[in-house]
Amino acid sequence: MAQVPSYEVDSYWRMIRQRFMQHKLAVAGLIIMGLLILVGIFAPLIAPYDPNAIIGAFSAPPSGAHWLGTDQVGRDVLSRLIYATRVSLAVGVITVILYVLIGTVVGAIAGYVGGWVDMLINRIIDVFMSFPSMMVILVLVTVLGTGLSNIIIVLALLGWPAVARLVRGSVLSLRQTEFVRAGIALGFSSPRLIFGHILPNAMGPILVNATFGAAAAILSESSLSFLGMGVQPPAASWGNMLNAAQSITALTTQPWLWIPPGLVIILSVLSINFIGDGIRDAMDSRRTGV
Amino acid sequence: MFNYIIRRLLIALPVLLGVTFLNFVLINLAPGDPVDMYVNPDVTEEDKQIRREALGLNDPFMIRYFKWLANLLQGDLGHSFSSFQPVTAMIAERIGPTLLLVGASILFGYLIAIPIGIYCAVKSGSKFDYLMSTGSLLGVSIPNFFLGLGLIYIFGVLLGILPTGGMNSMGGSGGFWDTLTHLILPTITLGTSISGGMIRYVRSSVIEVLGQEYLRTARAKGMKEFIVINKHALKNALIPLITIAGLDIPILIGGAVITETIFQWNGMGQLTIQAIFSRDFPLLMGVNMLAALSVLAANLWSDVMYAVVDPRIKYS
Amino acid sequence: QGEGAGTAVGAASGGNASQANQLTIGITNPPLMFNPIDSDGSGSSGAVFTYRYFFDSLIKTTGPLQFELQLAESFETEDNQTFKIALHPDANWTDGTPITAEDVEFTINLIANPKTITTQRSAIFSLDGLNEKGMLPEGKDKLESIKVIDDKHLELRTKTPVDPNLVYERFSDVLIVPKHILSEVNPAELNQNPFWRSPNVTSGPYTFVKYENKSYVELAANPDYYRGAPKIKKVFIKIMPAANMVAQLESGELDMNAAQGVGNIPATEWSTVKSIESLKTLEEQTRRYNSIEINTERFPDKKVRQALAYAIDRQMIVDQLMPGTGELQDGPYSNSHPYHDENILKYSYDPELAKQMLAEAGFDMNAPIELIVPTGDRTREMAGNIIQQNFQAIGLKVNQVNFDFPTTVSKLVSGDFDLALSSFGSIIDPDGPATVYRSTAALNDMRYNNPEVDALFDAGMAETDPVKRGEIYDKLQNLIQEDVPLITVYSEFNLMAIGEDINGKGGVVDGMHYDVNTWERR
Amino acid sequence: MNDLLTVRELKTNFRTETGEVTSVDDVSFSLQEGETLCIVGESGCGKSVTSLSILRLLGRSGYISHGSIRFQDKELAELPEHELIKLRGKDIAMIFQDPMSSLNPVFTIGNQLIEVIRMHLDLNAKQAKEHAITLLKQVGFSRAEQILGQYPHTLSGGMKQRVMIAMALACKPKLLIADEPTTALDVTIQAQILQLIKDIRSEYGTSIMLITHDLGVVAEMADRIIVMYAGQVVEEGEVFELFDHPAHPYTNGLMESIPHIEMDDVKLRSIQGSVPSLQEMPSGCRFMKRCTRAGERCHSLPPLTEIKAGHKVRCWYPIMPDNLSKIEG
Amino acid sequence: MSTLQMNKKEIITAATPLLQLESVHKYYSIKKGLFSKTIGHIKAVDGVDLTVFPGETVGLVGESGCGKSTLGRSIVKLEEVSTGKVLFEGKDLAPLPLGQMRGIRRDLQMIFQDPYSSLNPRKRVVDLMTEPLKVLRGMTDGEALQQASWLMEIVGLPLSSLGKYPHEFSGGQRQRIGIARAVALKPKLIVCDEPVSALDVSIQAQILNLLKDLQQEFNLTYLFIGHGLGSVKYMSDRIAVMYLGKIVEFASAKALFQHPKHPYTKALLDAYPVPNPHLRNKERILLQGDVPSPAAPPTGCRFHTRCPLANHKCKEEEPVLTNNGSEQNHHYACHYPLISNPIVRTREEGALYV
Ligand SMILES: Nc1ncnc2c1ncn2[C@@H]1O[C@H](COP(=O)(O)OP(=O)(O)OP(=O)(O)O)[C@@H](O)[C@H]1O
Ligand SMILES: Nc1ncnc2c1ncn2[C@@H]1O[C@H](COP(=O)(O)OP(=O)(O)OP(=O)(O)O)[C@@H](O)[C@H]1O
Ligand SMILES: [Mg+2]
Ligand SMILES: [Mg+2]
Repeated sequence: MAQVPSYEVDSYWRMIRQRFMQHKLAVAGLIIMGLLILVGIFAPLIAPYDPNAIIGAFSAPPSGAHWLGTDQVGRDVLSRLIYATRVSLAVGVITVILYVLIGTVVGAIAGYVGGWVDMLINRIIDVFMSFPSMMVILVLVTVLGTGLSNIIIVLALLGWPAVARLVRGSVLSLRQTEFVRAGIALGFSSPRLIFGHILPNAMGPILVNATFGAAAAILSESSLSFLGMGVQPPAASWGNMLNAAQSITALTTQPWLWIPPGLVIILSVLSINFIGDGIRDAMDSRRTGV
Repeated sequence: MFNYIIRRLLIALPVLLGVTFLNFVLINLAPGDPVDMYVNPDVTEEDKQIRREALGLNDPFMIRYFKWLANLLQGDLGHSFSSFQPVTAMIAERIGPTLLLVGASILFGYLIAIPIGIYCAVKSGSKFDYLMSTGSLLGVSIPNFFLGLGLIYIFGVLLGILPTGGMNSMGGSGGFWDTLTHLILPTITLGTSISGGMIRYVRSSVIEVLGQEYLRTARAKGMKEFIVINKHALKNALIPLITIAGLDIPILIGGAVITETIFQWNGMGQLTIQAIFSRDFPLLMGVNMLAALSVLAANLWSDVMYAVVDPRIKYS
Repeated sequence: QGEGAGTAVGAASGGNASQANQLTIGITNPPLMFNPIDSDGSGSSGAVFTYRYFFDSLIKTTGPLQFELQLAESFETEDNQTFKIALHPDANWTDGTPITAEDVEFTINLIANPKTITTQRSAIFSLDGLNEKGMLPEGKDKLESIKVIDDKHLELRTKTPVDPNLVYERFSDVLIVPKHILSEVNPAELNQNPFWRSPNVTSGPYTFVKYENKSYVELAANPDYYRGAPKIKKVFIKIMPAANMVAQLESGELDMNAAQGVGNIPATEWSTVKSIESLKTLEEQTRRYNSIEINTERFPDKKVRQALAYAIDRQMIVDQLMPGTGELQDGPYSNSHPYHDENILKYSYDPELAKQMLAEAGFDMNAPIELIVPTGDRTREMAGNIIQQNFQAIGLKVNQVNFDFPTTVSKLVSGDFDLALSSFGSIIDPDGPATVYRSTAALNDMRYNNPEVDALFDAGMAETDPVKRGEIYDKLQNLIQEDVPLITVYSEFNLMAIGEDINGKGGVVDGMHYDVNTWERR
Repeated sequence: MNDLLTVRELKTNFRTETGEVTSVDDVSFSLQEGETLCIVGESGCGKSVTSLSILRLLGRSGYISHGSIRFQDKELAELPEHELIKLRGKDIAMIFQDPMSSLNPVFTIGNQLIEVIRMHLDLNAKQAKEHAITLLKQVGFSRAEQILGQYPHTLSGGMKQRVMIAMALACKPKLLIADEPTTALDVTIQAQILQLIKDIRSEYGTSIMLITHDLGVVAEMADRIIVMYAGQVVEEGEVFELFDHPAHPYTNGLMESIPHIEMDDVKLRSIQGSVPSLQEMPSGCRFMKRCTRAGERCHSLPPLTEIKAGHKVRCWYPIMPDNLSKIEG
Repeated sequence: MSTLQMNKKEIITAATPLLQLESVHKYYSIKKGLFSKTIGHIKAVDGVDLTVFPGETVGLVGESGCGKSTLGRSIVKLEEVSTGKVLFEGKDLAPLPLGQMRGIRRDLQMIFQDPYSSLNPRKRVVDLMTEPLKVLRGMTDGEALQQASWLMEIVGLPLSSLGKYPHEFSGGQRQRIGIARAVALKPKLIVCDEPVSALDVSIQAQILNLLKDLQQEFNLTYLFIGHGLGSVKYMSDRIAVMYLGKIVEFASAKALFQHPKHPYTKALLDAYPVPNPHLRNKERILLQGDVPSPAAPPTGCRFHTRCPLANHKCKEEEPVLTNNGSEQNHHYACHYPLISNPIVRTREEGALYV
């Protein structure tokens, strides 16, 4: 019997990676997000001050001691910005992980099982999708109360139906493909087919949806915070730091209060969107032929 | 087709019922009693009781829901807890401004997005395409409120050429131009994010169509490139756009909350916020009900439009 | 530059000429309906500000213990129990019918009717013939203590003799509504009456024109106003978020802000506003203060409460968050209150003392404490942050939680809190704080119960001599201050900005409306 | 008979993500008036690109990098676009493999048919419609008027292909290029379409360039045949000559590897391996790796040489009549 | 060669059938209206009887949409049959719940038409090959890997292929993988649904030969579906011709091609272009029009709408599949079967087009 050669590592993913790497902006986005994540993780090491401690003059302009000045309560803006990274990224990442998990499982079940289960799930999805999101977010936040974990729950609650629908569609169409039929003919069990064969093939759109979803979640959180219904001070989030921009005085004479968080929001959302774009392009089946 | 619409409406009914019930549960779960809000020291506990009774808050939960449903069947959405006006009247007053803003924003967004999207697709890979694709992502990445405040600051405060908020100038006779000047900034704010997403959508949709064989047929027939793109490609590419356009409206009605707040545009969004902050249950029910209706209507619209514009689809 | 910047508005309304004769006022809270009988629900205080322009009361408070007659030509008592009122002979409703004693009687009876949903019941509580709930007793539809003498004359009688200032102050909130329009209305459905949405039969210096798109209220001068037709022909009351107010004051779109809680300029913006040349500005004290309510059931030990008070750097809050726009507050009577005791005990910042007192009281420093901060007032939110930091600095495990207003209220009402930041106001009469500190008071979220305090409130009410009352209330406020059921922190000024070219003066809660018919624009 | 179309040394390139590829490399042939020329070859050997090159319908990434295409007295490779447009659909018409996707789904048949008529012929709307009806009748629709108002998806594959043919015939073209017109169709429908094309040829005298990979169709239709392999012409000849005496090992292999119904229980001889990809084209004979006859010389590219009048082959070791294993007649 | 043929024939008559279809129907319902009422059926397979003996290859031909794939899929239970029996080794699979199919699936495999979509693009060949072995045969990783390597050799792929993904292969190579995977379980019957029609001409022969070789090596039985008559003939011992969900003729390959009895079979043969230019102008039946919709098949003989020989009987009475009493195994369903000399009708005589 012949020697079995050692295999090349996942050439599919290697190809995707190569394609992704060609997308310069996506790579830039990835680097920026990587840095932001590091900043989030190592916030306590990086941040010069306790983000909630009142340590300086109030609304002081940037100086050697406070590179981005202090806010209206005399806290170090840079430190708050660094800690806020944690909050905003957590909103983006955890929300998406939560709702992608829920949506994938529900969608896969609906698509694969079919029949009345599918019908029921579909109606539930309909109900959820019939709420215009911002309004429900507002109501839900009121019901559950503000705060980081509640914001995440609310956003996840509203995110899953879209993923479920997406996954359901993928499962329905993949179920008709010959390779799944081949799997059935080979006698594979349903869970094996769903999780081993169908879902990995639906990963592309899910991943893209998740990436854009993370960007949207960060935006939603900042919008909510802007309305005063997001993450609550003293905890800092980019959105609630931007609240300062609601004052003309800050807008005109204290740019250090709002330009940094504003830029960071735009930069991070843009980066994530670029990454999503890159993934979508890289996974585009017309280009990969897969 | 007619049957199809009827069928869709029938399916929509249980969904709507589910929506209203879920809404009712949610709203009633919210902490805060509409009557407790009268923190005027002069309002006694007895007064609160009278108010509670008058508002029907003393009934058990399910009874209140069924009462609400029964009234709904007669087209009555109840009276607001805070202004005591019929909810229908309050909504009627607000729906126009919101539709105006949303409509103008969609128009603005699409007017920008469609030509740019097409051009990007036709010249895909070019510098222009690259620039616009990047720019469009920026459009979707800027928070609405950030853009809105920036616009107010630049055009309202620094340059002073446009009003910073409201829907008409006071005392004036209103009129088209007056409304238009007030509409500009909010429309740009809301329209920018729409056009950002739209450019990408149009672009990929057109690129998709450009790869189709019937375009090669058209070229082989000796059609000019202009006709190939603007007749043969465009109609196909626009079909998904028409359906998307329908779906945009409810998203925007909700999404306009922030823009409405910033520009004091008194539409549905503002009404919602107001209803939430005053725990005005009937109003909130009404607003959400309308919003859900708009989503369902938009879905129906997009499916029906699909059938109307795409001859391949016929509903029976 | 204000004039020039307002081009968009100016152009649309036909140039600056007409602007000269109009006044635009910014408020933040949109009026919901213009019903003076049921007014002070959440968000509708914008209505109080607005309907004062077109509904008059008999008498009007224009400053601390200062009253001016409005619809009444005289409002007098000899025995502090029977009040004789003569109405202004020229006072007519805008439809031409005279304003009569019947209208006054009708208004009071409407408020007293147990079916009416009203916020005004306590304004008439001192009248004779009301039951213990302040309502008409079962079977009665009229108060017998009101005696209509003729069209323009009537008499009111109180249960017991009272300080007339109390009656004057209370009655300045009772705006007279037209009987001939409303007499047929079922009191239980009063609120639903469309009249309150476009009141077209009114008594004040201005008439209601329209409430456009819920974005502004347009008022026009009432040419037949009994105290002289207003000089400024139009008033616009424009609704907007506080942040926009400053921009619009600067651009000239606004002539003034309403202040007084319905159109405040945020403290952070005050220096910007002051620097605008086209405006004159005014800071005035209010009778409202922000304080930390302490749930006395969870902090029964007076010493602990005092320690908490010492722990807060209130001076810093005032200096940093409201430089020149607010002041330190001590005791239940606001600094501007005529009954405020200058020498009241002051809890100056002393963290060491606080720590020591807590140790002495044996307080468990590891017990988690929740500090509720209601959202919606930026300055208060920031103060909350500072207070939380102050508590943390002495080693307390204080966690700040923010809730929107309705949630905060329901937490407070149900007693589900440790500490909560909130604000209280008071009428000028020294009985005002009774609504907070009395053990049975509606706003006594702290569950504060000191029988001695209750007794002093009773005594104060029974006393009609202002000097003697002063003594009672001095004792009372010192007692409360020592108990600290709530820690008074700061009091913000009423911040007013008015166009330089306007002759007239805002300020003093509701007082500005009294002479608004004499205002003019240069 | 005259040469209607002469292609010389045609070379067509595509710019792709991974670099430039040459998909048609040095192709020369000519087509006479009234003649049917078949191009056969495996998938990807450049048949379609050759035909698309003639009308320069190569899309944005493709271009003719070398060679000349003479049609009558015009040089198509250099003709300005606006001139070329006048030719397309008028003098040279094309039909494509997949009738399902070759018709625009959102326009009616009438719209698409009349469009081309009015583009090239000086007819008013009414005349154009009449002409359209005539055309549809010609390709076998009895209820032509009704078809005009129908959308493509309501027609079967065979009907769509007939519509495509009607469209191609609209201006009585001198040359009809049919790129695998029957591949997507059933045999019974294929027979109908092939018959239709034959009819057209005899009726209009149109020259036909028929692209296919089905040797059966070739045998049925062709006057002359070009066999392509990996972008090059490997053999060219008159139909009987080529079938009776295939000279290129590839042609021969193709013929032997195709099972057909006239054949008794003979084992198929398959061609081993598969076509080299465009990116790694060998410099020598492109068929060498799969060829059983390959020898030393095959490392250099053989020229297309005439071994008999009208029979050309690109091979160093062509199969000559004496030693060739003939397929059964 | 001919001895083999002899042997096969003997086996066929002697053995009990491996697969026996009895009156198999597969209807898809067409839903419509307010409450998705079923208003009709697409009769994809409409009463098919068929026997397949061990070791033989039965071919199935017919125009697109006539129900070949549906029938094939019904046999391996990718579709539930509506009515009828699918007897595999004497056991009726039709009523079996999916759970109990597992064991049988080893013996019953399928090769799909499209080599591009029948392999999971996210899995490496090694996983594709070993997964069924591990799951269905309970092999260890090592055993499965050995088996997979051996199969690669058998189907003529280099061992290095195991580490690659499907998209790195050409169509022919992919089809080899698909075949290897079906064969890996050592099944008794393989349903081949047009295994070569997506492949290049020069590759088709490779795959057909591979299938033939494997058949000998593993003693496989094939149901070979195709619409290329050439390849079906090449592969099959017996051939069934389908038209609109029914089998219209079923005979040995030789008999069918030399003496077709059913006009449809004849028309199919005629329409098939023979790669021999000398035969190009032979006379033939040229069918008119398209296949009618399987939702509303014609009455009587389904072929009567396109049959040049049809008369009123064909319109009214449905012919049954029979060998008409002759001892030959040549079954056909026609009232007017073609006698030895085929009738000929040139196109001039009949309307050819719709
Ligand atoms: N737009 C393009 N970009 C890049 N390469 C292309 C393009 N079009 C065709 N090719 C390449 O050119 C070669 C020839 O393609 P062509 O379409 O002419 O083949 P064909 O002989 O018509 O095959 P088939 O029988 O599959 O139609 C192929 O390898 C193909 O990949
Ligand atoms: N899932 C399904 N739902 C409804 N109709 C179907 C379904 N699958 C197949 N059909 C219909 O059943 C009929 C037979 O289809 P089938 O795929 O078996 O044909 P086929 O003979 O294999 O054709 P081809 O040669 O094109 O593969 C067709 O009319 C088809 O449209
Ligand atoms: Mg081709
Ligand atoms: Mg099939």
